[in-house]
Amino acid sequence: MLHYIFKRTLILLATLFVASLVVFVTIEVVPGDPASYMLGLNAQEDTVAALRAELGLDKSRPARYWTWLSGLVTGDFGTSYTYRTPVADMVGDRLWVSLPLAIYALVLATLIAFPAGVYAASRRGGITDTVVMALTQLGVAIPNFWFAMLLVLLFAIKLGWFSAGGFPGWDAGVWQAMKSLTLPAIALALPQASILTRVMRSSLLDVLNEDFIRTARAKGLSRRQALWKHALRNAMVPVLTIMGLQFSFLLAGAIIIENVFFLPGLGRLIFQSIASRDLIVVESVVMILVLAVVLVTFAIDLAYAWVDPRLRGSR
Amino acid sequence: MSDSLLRLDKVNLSIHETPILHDVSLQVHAGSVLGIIGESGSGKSMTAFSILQLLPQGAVCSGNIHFDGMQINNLSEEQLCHIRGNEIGMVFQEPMTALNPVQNIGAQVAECIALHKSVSRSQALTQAAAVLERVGLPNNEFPLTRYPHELSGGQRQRVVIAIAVALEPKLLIADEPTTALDVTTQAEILALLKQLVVESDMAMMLITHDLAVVSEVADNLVIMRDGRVLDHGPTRTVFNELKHPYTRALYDASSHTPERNASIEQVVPLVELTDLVCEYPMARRSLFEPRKMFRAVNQVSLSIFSGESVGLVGESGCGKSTLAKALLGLSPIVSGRIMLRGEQVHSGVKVSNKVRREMQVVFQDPYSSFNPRHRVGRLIAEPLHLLENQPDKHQRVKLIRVTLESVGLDGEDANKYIHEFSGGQRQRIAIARALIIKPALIILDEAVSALDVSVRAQVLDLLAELSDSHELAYLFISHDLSVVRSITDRVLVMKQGQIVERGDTDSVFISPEHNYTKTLLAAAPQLPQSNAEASRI
Amino acid sequence: MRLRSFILGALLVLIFFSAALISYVWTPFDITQIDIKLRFKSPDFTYWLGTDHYGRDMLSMLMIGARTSIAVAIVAVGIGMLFGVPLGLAAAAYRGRFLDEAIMRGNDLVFAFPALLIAIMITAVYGPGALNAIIAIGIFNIPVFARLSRGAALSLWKRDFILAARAAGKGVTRISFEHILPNIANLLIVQGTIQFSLGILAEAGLSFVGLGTQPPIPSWGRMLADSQTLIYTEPQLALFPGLAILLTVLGLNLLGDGLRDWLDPRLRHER
Amino acid sequence: MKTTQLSRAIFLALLVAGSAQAAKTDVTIGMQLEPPNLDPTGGAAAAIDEVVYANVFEGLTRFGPDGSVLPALAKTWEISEDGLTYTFELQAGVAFHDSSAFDADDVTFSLERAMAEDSTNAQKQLFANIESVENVDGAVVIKLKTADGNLLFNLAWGDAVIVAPESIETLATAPVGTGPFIFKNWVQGDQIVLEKNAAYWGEAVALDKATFKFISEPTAAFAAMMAGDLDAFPNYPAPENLPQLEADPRFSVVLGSTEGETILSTNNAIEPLDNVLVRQAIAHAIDRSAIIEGAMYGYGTPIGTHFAPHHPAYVDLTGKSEYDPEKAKALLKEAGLADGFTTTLKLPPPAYARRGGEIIASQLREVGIDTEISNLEWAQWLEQVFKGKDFGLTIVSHTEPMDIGIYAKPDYYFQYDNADFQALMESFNAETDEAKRTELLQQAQNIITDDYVNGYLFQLAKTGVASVKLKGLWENSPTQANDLTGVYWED
Repeated sequence: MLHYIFKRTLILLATLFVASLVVFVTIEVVPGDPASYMLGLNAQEDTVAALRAELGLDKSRPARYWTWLSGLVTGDFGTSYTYRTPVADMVGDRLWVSLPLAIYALVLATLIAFPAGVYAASRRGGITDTVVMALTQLGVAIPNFWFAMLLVLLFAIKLGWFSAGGFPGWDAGVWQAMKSLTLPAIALALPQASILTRVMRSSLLDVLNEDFIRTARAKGLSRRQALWKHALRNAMVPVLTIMGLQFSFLLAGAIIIENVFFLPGLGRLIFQSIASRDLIVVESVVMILVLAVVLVTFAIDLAYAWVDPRLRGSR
Repeated sequence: MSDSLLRLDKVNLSIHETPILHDVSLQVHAGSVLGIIGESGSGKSMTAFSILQLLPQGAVCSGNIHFDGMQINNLSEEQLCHIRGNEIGMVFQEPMTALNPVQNIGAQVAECIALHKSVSRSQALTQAAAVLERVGLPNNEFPLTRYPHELSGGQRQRVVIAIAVALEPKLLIADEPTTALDVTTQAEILALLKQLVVESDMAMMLITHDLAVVSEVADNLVIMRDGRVLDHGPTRTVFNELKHPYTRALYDASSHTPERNASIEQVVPLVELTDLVCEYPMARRSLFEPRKMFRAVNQVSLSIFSGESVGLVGESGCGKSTLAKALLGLSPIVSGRIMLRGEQVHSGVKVSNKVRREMQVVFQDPYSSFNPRHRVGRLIAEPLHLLENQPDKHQRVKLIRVTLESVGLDGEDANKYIHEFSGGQRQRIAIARALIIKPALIILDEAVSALDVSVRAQVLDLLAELSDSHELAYLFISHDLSVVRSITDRVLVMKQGQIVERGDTDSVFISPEHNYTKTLLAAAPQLPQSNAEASRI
Repeated sequence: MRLRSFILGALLVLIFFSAALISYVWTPFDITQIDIKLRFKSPDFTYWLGTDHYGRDMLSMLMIGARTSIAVAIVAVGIGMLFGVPLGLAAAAYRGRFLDEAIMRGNDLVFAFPALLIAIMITAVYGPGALNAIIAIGIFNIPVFARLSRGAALSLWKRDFILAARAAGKGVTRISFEHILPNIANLLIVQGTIQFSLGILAEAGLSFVGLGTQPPIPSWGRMLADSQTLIYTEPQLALFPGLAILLTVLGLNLLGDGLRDWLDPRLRHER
Repeated sequence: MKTTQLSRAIFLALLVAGSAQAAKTDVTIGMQLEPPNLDPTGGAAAAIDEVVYANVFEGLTRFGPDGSVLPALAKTWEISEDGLTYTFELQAGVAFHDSSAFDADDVTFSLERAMAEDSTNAQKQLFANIESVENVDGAVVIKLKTADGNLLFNLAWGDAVIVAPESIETLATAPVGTGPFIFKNWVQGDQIVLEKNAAYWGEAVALDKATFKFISEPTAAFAAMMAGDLDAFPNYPAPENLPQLEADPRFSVVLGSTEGETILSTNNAIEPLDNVLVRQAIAHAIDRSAIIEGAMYGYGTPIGTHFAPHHPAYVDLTGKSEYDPEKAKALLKEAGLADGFTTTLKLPPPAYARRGGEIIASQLREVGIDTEISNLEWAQWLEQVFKGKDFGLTIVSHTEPMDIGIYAKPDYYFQYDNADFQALMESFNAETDEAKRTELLQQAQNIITDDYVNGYLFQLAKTGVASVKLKGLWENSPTQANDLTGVYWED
C-alpha cells in the first residue's frame, strides 16, 4: 500500500512541475504589456518603462520563472501587477467563492445521482428507468450557462426567491452566502448529476451480471440486499473515475457560471487578469486550479485502493 | 418415490419465448447423489436454477417442484429467500468470479450464517471459521481476513462450498464444480463433496459434462440433451446397458482412441532444446527490493523428431504454455539453445521467419483465436505472410480452398465470418491456418480441452489423419491425460518448470516411475468398463 | 425504446447537419444586412423565428451558427482521433515500457488542466477565433481518445488471435493497424459522437465568454451571450440559440447510445 | 444548521431591513469597472477617479458639475501680468485623514513627484509647462516656462490631487487624502467602502457611508438594480434596459453628456486611407442615426467633429458628412477605387465598439468597402493599434476633456500631420482671452472636419440610473468622477 501511495505522490509532483513550466511558457508569450495597459492612452514612453522596472517586468524570463516557482512552493505567489497586492490574498478570498461552489455542486450532483442511478438500475426497463434515462439525456445536453440564464429569469427575476447574482461574502452570514451560491451550484450540478447517474446505472448493471451476485442470491439475499451489500461497492470504481474527471469539468464550468452570476471567484479573476495582462495572477490561478484537479485525482486513486483491495498490492 | 427429498415433474422453462426445458422430471433422495450429464446447451444448469427459481428476466417456468414435501416453485420471493442458502446450497463452475472481490472470505461466509440464524456478528464469524476448517482451509493458513484474489482456484471453490454448506442444507446443487480446475484439485474437491454428503446425510445434485467424473461420484444418473431427459437410472445399470443411443455415443466418444500408425524415423531431430530457461518479472513487492523473477521454465531439454507426436502434460502453472511460446519466439528466453534441423535457431532476441515457417500453433479457446472482423479466407491465409515469394491472388485462393477441404470444411466457407461456425468447426479452421504453409511441427496448446466430448473425438481423428498424410510432428500440450494418451507416441510430464519424466506414452501410463506422475494418474477419474457390447464406429 | 431514441437522435442530427450544409448555398435572408428598424420582431410568416437585436433573421443566423458549431466540433474530434488513437495504440503495443508510461503521464498532464482552461489560455495568447477554439478543444480530445484506445487495445493484446498473428511473423505496427484498430473501431465511433456533442457544448461555452468564433461569423454561443442583456425584455432571443444547442447535443448523444447498442454484439440481444 | 444559528440569522436580517426605514445616510453606487488601485496619481484607469475624485482626494482646484474650474484646497489665487507666475492662498485648518497636517510643502511634494523624471503619473504632460513650485511662507508659487491658459484646468484633474509624503508608500491600497470621505475597506473584485470624514475642513456632507459595488456584466447590473441591491448606477452599461428602468417608479433615469467623443479612427498613413477622398467617402457611407439606435439604443448625440457638443465652443458640422451612399461610391470612383477595397477594423472591448463595429462594417460593405473585424483586449489594442499603429480602422471613445489637441500630435495613433493645425493649437495654448480661445477652437474643428481625419460618430451619453429619492448626483461627467459631496436622500 505504501509503495502505491509513494508512486502516486511522485507522479503528482512531476505533473505539477511540468504543468508550471507549460503554464509559464504559454502565458509569457501573451502579446500586450501590463504596464502600458495600466498607464492608458496618452502615457509617454519613459513612464511606461519606469513602471515596467518597478514591477520587475524587465528581468529575464528564466529569472522571473524561478522567483515565481520558488514563491509557489512557499505559498507566496508574488504581487499582482495591476492590483499591487499580494496575489496570495487576492486568490485567497476568491478561492473562498470558487471552492465552496465546486464542492456544493459536487455534493448536489452526488446526492441526486446516487439514488437516481441505483433506483434506475434496480428497476431496469421499468417506467422509472426510462424516465430517469430521458431526464439524464436532457441534463447532459443542456448547456449549463443557458440553464443558468433560465434559472435567473425564473427564480431571481420572476419569483424573486434568490438574488440574481453577486456574493455577499461569508461575513454576511453562512446562510446568506450559501443562498447566493445555490442557483450557480444547481446550474453547475445538473450536467454532472446526469453524467454521474448514467455511469452509476451502467456500472451497477454490469456488476449485477457478475457471478458473485448469483452466489449472493443463492445464499438467500433478496435482489435488493444483493444490490446494496455486494453490487454497490464493486460498482464504485468506475463511478469514482468519473467523479474525479468531473471535478475538473466542474472547475472549468464554474468559470462560465461565475460570469453569468457575477460571482467574484477564480474564474472571473482569470478573465479580468487576462484582460489586464496581469500575467502573474493568471499563472498563479491556473496553477491553483491544476493543483486542485491533481489533488482530487490523487484522492480518487487512494479511494480506489480503499474500495478495491486488489489494488492495494500484495500483502 | 415416497421419501424423495426433491422431485421435479414435467418442468417446462422458456426464456424470451425460446423453449429451454421440456417436461423434465427427476428426483433426488436424501443422502444420495444424482448426477446430471449433458453437453453444453443441454439445459442442465437451467434445471438447477429453476429449482432455486434464480432465473433471468423474461423466464417462464411451469410444472411443479417438490422439495422436502412442499411445492416450492410457486412460493413467494421472501419464502424462497428463506430456503436458499438455508435448505438448499449451491456451488458454481467458475471459482475465479464466484466470490465478491472486495469482501474478505470471513465476511462472505459469515453473511450467509447471519442471514438465516439470528446470531451476533462475532458468533457468525466463529461459525464461519469452523466451516472453513471443515472444507479444508485451516484458519492459521487461511485467516478470515484473506481476500479472494489471494487464493488459488481450488481454494476459492472450497470457500464457495463452505458458503453452500454453512447451514447444513438438506440439498446441495453443484453445477460443474470442478470443470475449471486441475486434475489433482478436481480429485480433492470431489472427495470433499462426497465426504460432506456422507457426514451430514445431505442430498447432492452433481451437474457435469464429464462421464468419468460422474461415474465415480453419483449413485443415480440423468442424461439430458436439448432440454429433455433421455436416460436415467442407477449409475451401474446405465453404464452397463447403455440403453439410449445418445448415451452410447457419449460413452464411445469419451473412450475413443483414433487410428494412428506411429511411424517414427530416428534421424536428425527436427527440433532440439537444450537447458532452456524462461523467466518473467513478478509484481514488485516494495520499491527498494529489485523485481523478483519467476522462473517458469527451468533447464528443460527435449527433442522432437519429424512425424512424431509428443505429449506434454502437467497442471496449470507448470510452465508448459511458456515453453510453447518460447519455442514460437513469442516470449523472451533467458538462456539455453533451440536447434531446428541441427541448425542454431534462437540467438536471443528475434526468431527469423525461416524458423517460424517450420512451426505453427493452435490455441485452446476457439472464440478468442480469430479476429471477428476478417473473413475465414483471410484468417487462414495470414501465415503466408512468412513466405519469401508471396503466392499471387489466384494461387492464394486455390491454396485456401484446398487447405479448407483438407480439414473437412467446404471451400465456400472462405468468405464467411468466424461467428458463423461452431466450436469444433473453429478448431478445424485453426488447424487449417496452421497447415497452410506446410510446417514441420504444429504446437497444440490445450487445443481440444474447450470442446465437447463428441466434437473432441472428431478433431482428434482429423489430427491423426493429418499427421500421417502431411508428415507432421505434433507437440500436444494438455492437462487431460486421457486425451494425451490417445494421440501421442511419447509423453513428457512437467512440474514447476522441469520435466520430471519422459518416455513412450503406453509405458509411462502403465508403469509410471516418478511419484508425481503416479499421483496425476491416480487423480484422473477412470471410465468404468461397460460390458455392453462395445461397438466400433 | 432504444430503437426509437436512436431514430430520434439520427433525425435531429440530420436536421442540423442539413441546415448547416444548406446555409452554404441559401439562407432565408442575408445575415450581413443589418437593419435596425426590423429588430426584435417576434416570429411571423416572413421571419419564422423572428429577428435579433440587429434586425437580422434569427433562422438564417441559426443555420450559419450551426455551420460554425458543427465545423469546430468535427475538426476538434478529428484532431482528437488523429493524434489520440495512434498514441493509445502505441502505448498498448509497448505496454509497461517507457513509451507507455510517457504517454500515460502526458495524458494525466493534459487532464490536469480543466478543459476550458486550456481553451482560455490558448485563445488569450493567440487571440480569440474559431481556429484557436478548434485547437483548444482538439487538444483536450487527444488524451480522451488515447486513454480509450489504449484500454481497449490492452485487452485485445491478450487475445489468442494476436499471438497467432505474432506467430505469423507480423510486426507490432502491422498488428496494431490490421487487427487491433478494426476491433476497437466501434468504441471509437461511439466515443466520437459523445466527444462531438461535448465539442459543440465547449465551442458554445467559449463563444459565450467571447473567446470562440468572432463576429461577423455568427455562432450559437455568442448569440446567447448577446441575448443575455435583453433576456428580460426579449426572452425569445435567448430561447432559440439555447434550444438549437440542446437539440443538436441531444441528437448526437442519442445517436451515440444507439450506435453503441447496435455495434456492440454483447448488448445486441438485450434489446 | 442548528436551529439557534438559523433564528439568529433571520433576526439579523429583520434588523437590517428595519433600520432601512429611518432616514437613509448610506448609499450603494454601482460601477462597471473595478479600479486596479486607488492612487489617482499613479495610474490612468478612469475607475480610480470615479471612486476617489473629490471624495477622498482634492487638488488645488476642482471641476464643478458643469465642468467649470472651482477653487478647492486653493482658497484664492493671483496670476502675474505675463501669466507666468501663479500664487495660491491655501485653505486653513486642513488635515489629512491620518490627521497629519496639510500645508504648502505637501503641494510642492505632490507636484514635484508628478513632474519628476521617473514619475509614473499617466498625465505627466499636464505638468510639462511648469518651471518650478515653491512654498513662499505658506502660499504656493508656481512659475511656468511659457504662458498657458490651461494651468487651473490642468490642476483640477484627478492626476493632480495633493498627497502627503507620510502616506505615499501605501497610497495605492490605503489612500489618504484631505477629502470629505475616508477610505474604509476594499473587498477585491466586489466592493470599496468609504465613510464620512468627521474632521473635514469644508462643508459637511450628508452621507455617512458610501459603498461602490463592481458589476461588469450588463445583465447583472440590471438584475442588481431590479433586486434593489444598488441605489444608483451613474454610468449604466446597458442602454437597452433603460426604457424598462424608466418605466419603474422606484428609479429615475438621468441623461447627461460626457467628454467621450466616439470616433471611427482612420489610419491616415496607410494606403488608401491616406487619400482624403477615400476618408470622405467613408464619412458619407456611415449612417450615424442607425449606429446610435443599433448600438446605443438611441442614447448618444451625433457629432460632426472631435468636440463635445455641450461645450460652448462646439460647432455643428454633421452636415459635411451626412449619410449619402451614392456620393460615397462616386468619391471612391473618383479616387480610382471603383470596386472598393479591403481594410482591417480592430475593435477594443467596450460595447459601443463591438456593436458599433458590426453595424459600421455592414454599412461600409454597402459601398464596397470590406472590413476584417478583429476583437482585441484593451492590452492588445494598446499594443497593436495605439503603439503599433498597425490598423486600418478602429472605434474608440476619447473620454479626456478638451482633447482636440491630440490632432496636433503627428505621431498620435491615427497619424494626422497638418502643419497649420499644429500652429493653430500653439496659439490656442498661449491664448488666455476666452473669446479668442473659442474662436480658435472653432477654426480647429473646421480644419479636422474638412480633412475628414476620422469618422466622427457620436458623443457618449451619460446614462445615469438612480433611486428616485437620491438627489445631488452629477448629471453630466465633465471628468470621470462620482462626486458624492452634494448627494443626499430626500424624504
